[in-house]
Amino acid sequence: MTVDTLMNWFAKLGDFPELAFILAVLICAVPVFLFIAVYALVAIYGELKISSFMQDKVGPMGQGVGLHAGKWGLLQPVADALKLILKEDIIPTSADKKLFILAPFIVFIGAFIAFAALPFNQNIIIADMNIGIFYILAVSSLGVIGLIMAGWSSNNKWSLYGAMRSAAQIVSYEIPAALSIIAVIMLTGTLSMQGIIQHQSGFVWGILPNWIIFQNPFTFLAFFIFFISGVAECNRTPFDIPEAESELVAGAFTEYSGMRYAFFFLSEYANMFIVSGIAVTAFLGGWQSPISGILNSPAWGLWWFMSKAMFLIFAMIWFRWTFPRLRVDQLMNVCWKGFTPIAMVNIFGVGIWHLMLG
Amino acid sequence: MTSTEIKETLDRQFPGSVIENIDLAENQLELKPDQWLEIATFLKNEPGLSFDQLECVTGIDTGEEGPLQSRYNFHSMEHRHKIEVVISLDRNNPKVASIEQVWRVGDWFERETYDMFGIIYEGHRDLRRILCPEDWEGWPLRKDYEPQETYHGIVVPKIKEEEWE
Amino acid sequence: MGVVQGDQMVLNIGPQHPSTHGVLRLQVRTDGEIVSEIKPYIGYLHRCFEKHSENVTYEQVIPFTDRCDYVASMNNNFGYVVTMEELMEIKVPDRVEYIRVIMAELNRIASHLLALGTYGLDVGAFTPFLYMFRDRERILDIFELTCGARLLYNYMWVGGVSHDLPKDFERICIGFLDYFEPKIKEYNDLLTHNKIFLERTADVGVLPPDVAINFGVSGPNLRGSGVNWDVRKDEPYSIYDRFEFEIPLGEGEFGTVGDSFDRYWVRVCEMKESIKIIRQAIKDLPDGDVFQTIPKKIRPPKGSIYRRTESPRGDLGYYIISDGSPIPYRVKMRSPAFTALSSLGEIAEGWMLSDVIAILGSLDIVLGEIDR
Amino acid sequence: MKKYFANIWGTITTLKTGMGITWRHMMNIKKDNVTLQYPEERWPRPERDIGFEHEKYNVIRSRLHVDIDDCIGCLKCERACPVDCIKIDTIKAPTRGEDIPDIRHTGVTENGTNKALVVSRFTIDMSECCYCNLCVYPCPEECIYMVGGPNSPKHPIDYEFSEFNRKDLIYEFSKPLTSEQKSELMNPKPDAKA
Repeated sequence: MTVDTLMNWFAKLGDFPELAFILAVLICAVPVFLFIAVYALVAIYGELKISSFMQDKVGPMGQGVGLHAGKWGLLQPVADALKLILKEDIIPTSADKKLFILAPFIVFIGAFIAFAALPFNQNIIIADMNIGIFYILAVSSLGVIGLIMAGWSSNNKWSLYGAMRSAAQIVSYEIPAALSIIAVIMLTGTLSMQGIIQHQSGFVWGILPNWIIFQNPFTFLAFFIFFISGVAECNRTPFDIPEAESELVAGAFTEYSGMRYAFFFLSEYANMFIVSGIAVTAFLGGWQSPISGILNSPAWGLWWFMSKAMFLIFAMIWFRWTFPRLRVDQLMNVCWKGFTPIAMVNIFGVGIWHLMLG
Repeated sequence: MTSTEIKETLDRQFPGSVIENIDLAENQLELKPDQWLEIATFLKNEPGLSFDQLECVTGIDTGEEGPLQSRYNFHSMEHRHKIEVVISLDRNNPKVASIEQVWRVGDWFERETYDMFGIIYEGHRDLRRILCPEDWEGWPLRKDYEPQETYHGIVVPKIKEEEWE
Repeated sequence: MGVVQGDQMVLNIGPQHPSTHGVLRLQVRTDGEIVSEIKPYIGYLHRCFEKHSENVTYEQVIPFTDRCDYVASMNNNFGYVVTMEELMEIKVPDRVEYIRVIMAELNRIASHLLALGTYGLDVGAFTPFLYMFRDRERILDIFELTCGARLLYNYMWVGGVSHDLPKDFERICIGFLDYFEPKIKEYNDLLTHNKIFLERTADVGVLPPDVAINFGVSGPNLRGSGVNWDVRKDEPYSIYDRFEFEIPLGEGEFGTVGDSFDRYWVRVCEMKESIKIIRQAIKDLPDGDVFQTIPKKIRPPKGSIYRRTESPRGDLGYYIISDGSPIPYRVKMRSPAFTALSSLGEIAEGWMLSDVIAILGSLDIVLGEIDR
Repeated sequence: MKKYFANIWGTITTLKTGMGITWRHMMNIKKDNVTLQYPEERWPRPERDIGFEHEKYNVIRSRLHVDIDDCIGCLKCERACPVDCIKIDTIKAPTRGEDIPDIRHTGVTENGTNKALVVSRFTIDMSECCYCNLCVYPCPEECIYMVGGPNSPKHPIDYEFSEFNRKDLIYEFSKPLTSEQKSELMNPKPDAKA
């Protein structure tokens, strides 16, 4: 389902390369958008239920007759989405209207276009670029511009605080994340997402799958650095200081309501999926099955990829409902004094281990 | 130290400051307002007294034409003794020295008493109303207090209106 | 290199803000994240408790004391009735005293659970808050069993209590304590010893003992600064001198003495001590009539009295002046949270915005009591 | 350097402990669940071990109710109320202790007290009530009480009495009197007495 396939197909129909390109991209974009929407509903439902179970309650439930959220509250996220769509769209009078309106879409676009390079299985990847992982890292930091726009244009002090904090945080945590990805690139020798996954077939030490996380102890560490930095990039607890509802009310989103707020929400969940997707691709073998060779058809590939990604998303939810929040300077300390040096040393570790024993 | 000893110590240090008042209880002593700041500093710093805790500042309106009173409860953590100081003030011009800088807790206590009784604590660095709004009229806990009719266009309810039948 | 001085910004935290524990406004002057000045504005919840008291009879004041510190109503009742009994020189039967102590200590646990839970919430931990509310609910169930009300009890009366204990009370109460004691360890594992929580609380918002005394800070906040002062031990009222319990003090285990963590930790330890007291009280609970010494009409003799008791937030004092009529001449409540909040500026200036929220949470204020 | 690694190790172990606790709770949700699905399930729910049973309640604070036939109009509850939410008007009855069928007035209470007054108005504003129970104790005839609990034989429990209109929370307990009946009671005709 790559763009290239579609363009080749269009090329057979006639000679209109520009139009073919636009058509191909549009045809790919619609399912991705639908996927994000459906996945967000599932993730929100999962978050509601998992958090409730962790807190000894049952979460959304529907019972008896009348208007309610369906069996086990299954319709709760749908109701939430409907509510957000139907809500009045409030733009504060003192806000900078153009930026205010634009901001949620920029944040969402940052998350949205990153999906183009995620390999769901052997075939489903919108564009298998030769710089795939680089591309994702680059575009996923686009969202920070939107956040700053949102915070600044709201003309609200809390929003400003939230925007400044999130800008500092996201930019900082890009570094350890990228450094730990470099270790992976060193091992695989390619930037292409599919290339990285293909590198991970077979077994290591006889029993474990040949995923990069298991290939040497330093990559094991690199996985955790990447994942935790990823959590920080998604602004999730314990790194949710940009939203920090007990301090900043709702951070950069304080003034947003209705559909615009829904877009921020959507992009938060989309970002979670992207971080999990990269982590799965780069460290956990992507669509490769745990036992190499069997259950490796494209359908199973999709299943493996999704289940691994969902597990990581579950871990993020688990973090959120267990940990307190860090303070902003501690957050920076963890990044610059903890993760960045370790990730730096880690690159050498990976290289040396690979040269000696690989 | 017992309250009588405290009374004697104060009388020796500040002759004529303690007023004899038979209405007061055994642990209370009435002082003249004029030397209050010096006495308060003495109460805190004198090693034998060392009242380090100011427990409470209470304002009292003694009725119709009577004076307003400012009462202070002191306690010493070191010697475990306590005393209550009563200072009577003229109703029309209630002014007394602030002890906010001796015991920092006095800051809010005095503001509260000012808010409720209109007793002006001279030397207080930030004497504003604390519980009522800044622009509230009158001193609510005085016995002759009449609530204002309206506040920013809102009708202030009287004690109880029989609006429902 | 010169100090970088940015523009300062005035920020209003509250009156509507998720973590001001009520309706409190903090006017904060900030330089980036650093807070350079804090001015608390209170009074949004002022309900004229003292003025009300001058218009109702002595027994009718009790429901109003409930509503001052709505988190620890039993302790507020307790303070008022102890003061009134001292003024009227009533000696209540032993059973009443024991019941009162049990109730007050149960409410102390409930109040501390709320304080610790919301403190967790302030630093971002959601789950401990719900666990603590789950357990607080059981205490409220016990209160409902005893007096029918869950939050505002009007349970302690001058000279007695409004209801005798239900038949099965001992078993239920011990059952709760047995259930609750292991839960404290769970809270500790989940929140107290969590490294992130320690980072957020240890060494943050240090309140030195002399400053604490000067600001009239009392209760767990004062003990968190290492000052051994507890009205239950030092000026025993009711029958607290009959029980064996310890006074936990802040030791600066993970930071400096008097930091936010110490104030938090003192509360955790106090819950354990309260459990001890309740166990002893239930063991010795005598039989008797709880209504026997309730006076037909409350007309205290002329005079004034100031008495303080230990509420979960600190020294709760009542200043009552009687002129011999059935209506009090003046009732003044010295609320512990009032003085604790007045020290906020001293503690929290110079810390970061997130810390101000955390320090405010560690002081455990209840705005109902501050504004009265 | 040692402290640096000890710090990291401490972080990992304590966070792991915390995550273990939430995991255990999530796995044991069937057992630990404390939620009450309110409109369907009413408290107390038997499975939830709150340690006691509903029947053993010795008191409840739900809604005030007055058995007006027993009320002698002594105004003790009105005086006991700290928020003045009880309002009582009385008219002197023509004859002490006799029924007046016209206005459905009973002359003798259940305890055998002869009533000297006709209660023409007995309103309780439940929106103002603070549930302090103070009005219940002084009543000599035990005719004002909180419904349910030990009083459930007299009146079933009712704690869900929300209304759309605030005026609907004012409960009138006395028997309705027309203005003519009222004036007749206040100024008894000489021949009626005879």
